Amino acid sequence: MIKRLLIANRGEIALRIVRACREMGIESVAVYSDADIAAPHIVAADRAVAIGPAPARDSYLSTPRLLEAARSAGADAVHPGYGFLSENAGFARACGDAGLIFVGPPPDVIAHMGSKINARRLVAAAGVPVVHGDVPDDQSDAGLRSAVERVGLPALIKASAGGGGKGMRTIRDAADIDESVRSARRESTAAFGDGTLYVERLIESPRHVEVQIFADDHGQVVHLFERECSVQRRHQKVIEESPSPALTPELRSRMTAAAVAAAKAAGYRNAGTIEFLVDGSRAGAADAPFYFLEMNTRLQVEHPVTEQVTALDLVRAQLLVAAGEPLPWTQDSISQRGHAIEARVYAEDPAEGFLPQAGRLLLYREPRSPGIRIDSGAVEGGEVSIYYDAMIAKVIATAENRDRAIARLGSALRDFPILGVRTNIPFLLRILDHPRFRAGTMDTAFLDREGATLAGSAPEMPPHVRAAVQAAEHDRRQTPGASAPEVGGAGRRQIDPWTAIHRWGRE
Amino acid sequence: MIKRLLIANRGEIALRIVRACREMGIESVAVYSDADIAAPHIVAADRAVAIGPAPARDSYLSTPRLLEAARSAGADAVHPGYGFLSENAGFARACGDAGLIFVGPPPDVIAHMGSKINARRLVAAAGVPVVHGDVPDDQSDAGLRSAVERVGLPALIKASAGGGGKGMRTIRDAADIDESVRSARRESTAAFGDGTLYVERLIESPRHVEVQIFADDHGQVVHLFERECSVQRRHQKVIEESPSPALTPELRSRMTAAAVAAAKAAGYRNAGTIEFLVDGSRAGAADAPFYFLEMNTRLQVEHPVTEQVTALDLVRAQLLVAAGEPLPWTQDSISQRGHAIEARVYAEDPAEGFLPQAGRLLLYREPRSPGIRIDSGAVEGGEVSIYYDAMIAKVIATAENRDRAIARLGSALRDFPILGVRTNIPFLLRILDHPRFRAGTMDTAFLDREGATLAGSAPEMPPHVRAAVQAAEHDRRQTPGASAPEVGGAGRRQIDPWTAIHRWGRE
Amino acid sequence: MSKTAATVTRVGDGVYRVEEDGRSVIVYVALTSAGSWAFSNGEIFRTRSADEAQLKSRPRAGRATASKITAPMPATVLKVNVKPGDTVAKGDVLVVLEAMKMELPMRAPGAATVTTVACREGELVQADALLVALGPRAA
Amino acid sequence: MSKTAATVTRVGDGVYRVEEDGRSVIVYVALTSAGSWAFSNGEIFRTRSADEAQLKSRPRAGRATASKITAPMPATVLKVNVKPGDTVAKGDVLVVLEAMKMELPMRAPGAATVTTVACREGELVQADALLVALGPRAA
Repeated sequence: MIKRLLIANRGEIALRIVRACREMGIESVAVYSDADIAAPHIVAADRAVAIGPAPARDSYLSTPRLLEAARSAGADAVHPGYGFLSENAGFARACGDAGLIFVGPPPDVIAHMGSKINARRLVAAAGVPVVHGDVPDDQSDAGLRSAVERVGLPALIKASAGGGGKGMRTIRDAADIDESVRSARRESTAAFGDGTLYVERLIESPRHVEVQIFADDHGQVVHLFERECSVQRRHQKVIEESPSPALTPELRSRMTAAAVAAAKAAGYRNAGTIEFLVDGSRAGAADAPFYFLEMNTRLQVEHPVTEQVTALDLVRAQLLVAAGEPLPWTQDSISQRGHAIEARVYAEDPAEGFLPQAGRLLLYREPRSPGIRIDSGAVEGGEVSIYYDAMIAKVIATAENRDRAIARLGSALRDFPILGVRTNIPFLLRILDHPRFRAGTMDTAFLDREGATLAGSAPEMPPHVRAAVQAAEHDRRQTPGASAPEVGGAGRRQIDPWTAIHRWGRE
Repeated sequence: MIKRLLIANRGEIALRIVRACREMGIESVAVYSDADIAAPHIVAADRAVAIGPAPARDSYLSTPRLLEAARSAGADAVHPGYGFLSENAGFARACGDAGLIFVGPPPDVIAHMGSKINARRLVAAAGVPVVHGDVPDDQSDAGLRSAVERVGLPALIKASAGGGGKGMRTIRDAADIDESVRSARRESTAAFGDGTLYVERLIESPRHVEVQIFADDHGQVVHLFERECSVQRRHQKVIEESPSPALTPELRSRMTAAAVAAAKAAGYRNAGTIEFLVDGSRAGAADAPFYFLEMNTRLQVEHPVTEQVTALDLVRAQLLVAAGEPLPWTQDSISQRGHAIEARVYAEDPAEGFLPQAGRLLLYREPRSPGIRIDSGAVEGGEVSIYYDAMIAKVIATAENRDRAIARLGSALRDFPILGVRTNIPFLLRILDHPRFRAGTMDTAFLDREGATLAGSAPEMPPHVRAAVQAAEHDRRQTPGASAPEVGGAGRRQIDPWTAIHRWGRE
Repeated sequence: MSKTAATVTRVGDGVYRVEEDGRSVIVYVALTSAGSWAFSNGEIFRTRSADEAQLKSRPRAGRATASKITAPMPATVLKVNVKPGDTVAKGDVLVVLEAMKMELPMRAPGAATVTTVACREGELVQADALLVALGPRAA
Repeated sequence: MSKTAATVTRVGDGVYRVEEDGRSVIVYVALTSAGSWAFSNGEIFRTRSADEAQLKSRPRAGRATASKITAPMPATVLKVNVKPGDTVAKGDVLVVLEAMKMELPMRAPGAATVTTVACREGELVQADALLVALGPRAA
C-alpha cells in the first residue's frame, strides 16, 4: 500500500485527500506556494514542502519542483487532484519515471483521451454514440469548409486539444464559416499550441449528463451512476446533482453501459468521467438520444454528489486502485439512493459581469446542519488570492428527494456568511428558486440565457441590516483594543449580551 | 401544516429542530433560561422567548412557563425534544388542553408506556418476548421476596417508574433479597415518588439493541431498523451505531417485526424506540433470544445514526405526522445502507471518576470532513453550565462499513480540539481501539468492566506540546492588546506566519 | 412605515440579532476602513466609507470614459492586441487580462484611436491601473 | 534524545504547527491566568500556574484527608445524610451533590465521627467548599 502521498494540489481538494490519507493511515505531504504557507491544507497535512512563488506556473504547475518535493519528502506516490497537472500526461509519465505511483490512469491513456479527435474515434469504435461530425485530414480553410458542408448547419467547430469552450465556434450561417474556422484555429493554437479542428452537428438545447466510472488493474470496470451538470455558465459548472432529473431508468442504464464500454475501450484505470450530451428536446424520454462529449481522466470537482448518493469514498478507492489493489466494490454492491446537489460558491460579483473577487475573508462561517457537507479550503482570515481560481467552497446537500435537497441547500446557503469578498451566493439562491430549475428542465444554455436576470444587482441595506452595522460600529468604539475590529467588536469568548444591547428608534 | 413551532428544549436538539423548521418553512420559537440568552439555539431560531432562571425546574422543566411562552409567541405546536418534559404525559396533555399540537404520541400512550409494568404486560400480550419475571400485587417485603423466589436467582429488582438504573438491584444471593428490596424501594420512591417494584430474571452479559419505529394517524407503522447501544457507562449511552454487529438478518427481521407489533399494540403515534436486550452469550446467532426492555416515547439522542444509514429525516417526519399528515415513507422504501457510529462527547474527566466539568469553552473547533456529522449546541466562548447535562457534541461518522466508520470517527475525534473543560475524547478513542469493541462483541457491562483501564490518566506534556505552549505565551507577550489572550495571540485574521516562527533547541 | 423599535443584540463575533415585533433576524457584520460588509439571509450588503465611495465613483472597473481603459482588479496582462495609432471598433478586445484562472477581455467602448498603451504582456497590474488610452477616431 | 530543533509556526487563532525532522503536528493552545490548556491528536494536556497548582495540591476534589470532605465542583446539595456526632464507616455516603444532571455521592474515606456539617440541602456550593468535617471514631 502507499506509505507517503504527495498531494500536488491546493485548497479544498488537497484537504479532501489529506483526510482520506489520515483515515487510511497514509502519511500526507502537502505542497505550498508562497501564497499558501498557512493555508488549511498545509495545517492539516503531516508534512509540508515549499515549492515556489505564488504564480501557479512556478509552483503548482511546475513538474520539476513537484518531483523535487516528492523526493525530498520521501513520498512514494503522487495525487494530482483536479486542475493543475491532473490531466497532463507528461507529469504522469515523469512521476512514473521517478519511481512514484501516479494516482490516476496510465500516461498514454491521459494523452489519448486528451485528444478529442482520438477520444471520439475510440469510443465510436466501441459503439458509443457520438454526434454526427467530420474530422477532416485536410485542415485548410477549404478542408474545414467542406467538412462543415458535409455535416450541415447549424454546426459546431471544435479544437481537438480543446477544453472549457476554447477554440469552439457555433456556425448557423454559411457566410460565417471561414471567419469562424480562422478564429477557432487562432484561439486553439494560442491556448493549446495545437490548431487542429473538427466539426460536429450542433445539438440544440443539450443537457450535460456525465457518468462516473472506476476501473482497477484486475479487469473490473464499474460505474457509479450519473451527475447532472447542465447548470453552467460559459462552460463553468455551477450546480451539479445526482440523480439527473432528465434520465429515465432505461436511459440511465443505456448511458452507464455506454460509459463502461468507453472506459474498457480506453484501457482505463482509476477514477474517470464520461461526459455526455443528452438531446434536451427529448429529455425525460426513455429513448432520448445521447452523445459522447469527452472523457475527464481525473477526479471531478463534483465527485461529492456521487459520494453522497452512493455512500462510497472515491478518494480512498483511488488510492487503493493506484496501489494495485482491487476495487473495494462490485457493480451490484453500488446503489444510488436519495438525492444530492452541489453548489459551487465562487468569489465573484454577478452584478458586475461575474468579475472574480480577490481579498481577505474578514468573516467566514460555514453552516452546519444534518445532510449538509462543505468541502472547502477557506478559513476566516484567509486570503482569496488572484493567483488561483475563485472557488471558495462546495456546499453539498443530501436529502430524501430532489425537492428536499433543494430546500436543504437553500437554507444552508442563506446561512453561509462570507464577508470581505463578494460571492455568488445570492445568484445561487435565485437559481434554486427558478421555475425551470425547480422543474429540472434546464439545459446547458439555461444560465447564459437567464444569467442577466439571475445575476441581480447589489441591494440597498434594509433598516434592520443598517441597525446591525450601527451596533457593530458602536461596539468597535467600545473596544478600541480589540485585535479584530474588522469583525465588529471583541472576540466571541467575551460576549456579555446584556451589555451589548442597543435600541434603535426609527421611522 | 404547523405554522409556528415552539421548541421546549435547548442545546443541540433545539438546533436540530430549528433546522428542520427552516427547511420546511415553519417558523421556529426557541426558549431560553437566563443561562442561555446567547446560546446557538437562540441565535438560530426565528423567535426567542425567555422562560426563567437557569435551574431547569424553573425554566425548561416548567410547564406553565413553557405554555405561556407558546401563547405569547403565537405558536401552534410544541416539540419537546428529548429529556426535560419529553416523556411527561402531563405536559403533553397540557399542550393539548391549550390547543397546541404536541409533537409526540398521545398523552395516555406516554403515561401507559411510562409504567414499566404496564408496558411489559402490554407488549407481552402482543406476543413480544419479555424476560421471565414476576409482578407481585403484594408489594410488601414478603411479597417481593416470594416473587424473587418464583423467578429464581440471579434476579433483577426493578422500579415500575424506573429509568437510568434508578431503583434497580441485582440479587445473586438469597441473603441479600430483603435489603435489596428495601433500598430499591427507597431509591425509587425518592426519585419517582413511586415505590412499586417488580422482579425479572437477570440476563447475563446482555446486548442493548433498540429498534426505531414510526407511526402516523393513518394506520401506518414502520420500523427504521436497529441501533446498537451496548457501549454505556452506568446506563448512560456513550457510543451508538447502526447496523448492530450482533444481529443476523434473520434476528433483525424478528426484532423489527416485534417492535412494530409492540407499537401497534400501544396504539403508538410519531417516533418511538423499542429497547431490547439480546442474550449476549448467543449474540450473532440467528435464533439468539431477545427480550423487551422498555419503550421510549420520544426522539432519541442517538437518532442521527438511523438518519445516516436510512438517509431519512426523522425530525421532519415527526412534524409531518404531528400535523396529521401520512408518513412520507412506506416500509419497503426504507433501507439500511453503510454503517454509522455516534460518539457522545461529554464535559467530564475520566481520570477523576468521570466527574462532570463545567466552564467556558476557551477553544472549540469542530472537525469538518466528508462522512462526519456534528450535532452540537456548543460554540467557542460559550459556557458549559452546571445546570444542564454535560454533553457537548455528538460526532457521527458514516462510511461504507463498520471498520471504515470507526476509522473515520477516530480521525474526527483526534481533530476535535476542545479546551477550557476536560472532555472524554481520549476515553472515546481508547474505546474505539479496544479489541472487544473492534470485534463488535461488547455487552452492556463492557465499559463498567473495562472502564478503569480505558479511563486512563492525565498525560504529561510531551516536548512538542510544551514548545507550542511556549510559543503561545511568547505571542501573548507580543500582542498585549489582543482581545483574546486566552487563545494564544491575535485573531486568525492577522496571521503573519513568518513573523510568528520560533525555534526551540532542546535536548 | 410606522415607528417601530428594533433591538440589536451582539450574540457572537460579528454576529448581531436584530429583533423586531418578536421576530429576529441574524446579521453578520464586518467593518473595515474602506466601509462595512453585512450578510443576512443569503444577501450580501456593502457600504463604502466616504473617501472609498468617491474613489469608486470613478469609471466602473473595466469600462471606459474619458477614453481610459483601466484594470478592474489586480491581474496579469495576458495579451495586448493594440499599439498606439491603431483604430478600433466598438467591442474590439484591446487587452486580455488574467486573474484567478479567468481571462478578462478589455473591450473598446466605441470606435476610437489608440493613443497610449500603458501595459506590457506578462506584467502584473493593480486594480484601476491604466491599460490603454483612446482618442477620437481619425476621420 | 539527541538534540533536535522544532519549528513552531502559528497557523491560526490558538493553532500551532510544530515541525520536527519534516514531520509536523498541530497543537491547539489556550492560555488562562490559571494555566495552559493544549490539545493534540486527541490528547488533552493541562498545566497549572504556580499558585493554581499549589491550590490544587489540596486534597483531590471529592476525596478527604485531614478529614475534610470538599465539593469537587460547583454543585447543588441534593441530600445530607449525616449530622454532627454520627459515626460513619468507610464508603458511607455523607452528602449527595448534583451537578449537570448527575448525582455525585460524597463518601467517607474511612471510619470516623462527623464533627461538622457545613452544607444544607438545596444550597449551591462552590468548588472546594467544605461539606463535612470528620474526626477520629469515638472508641
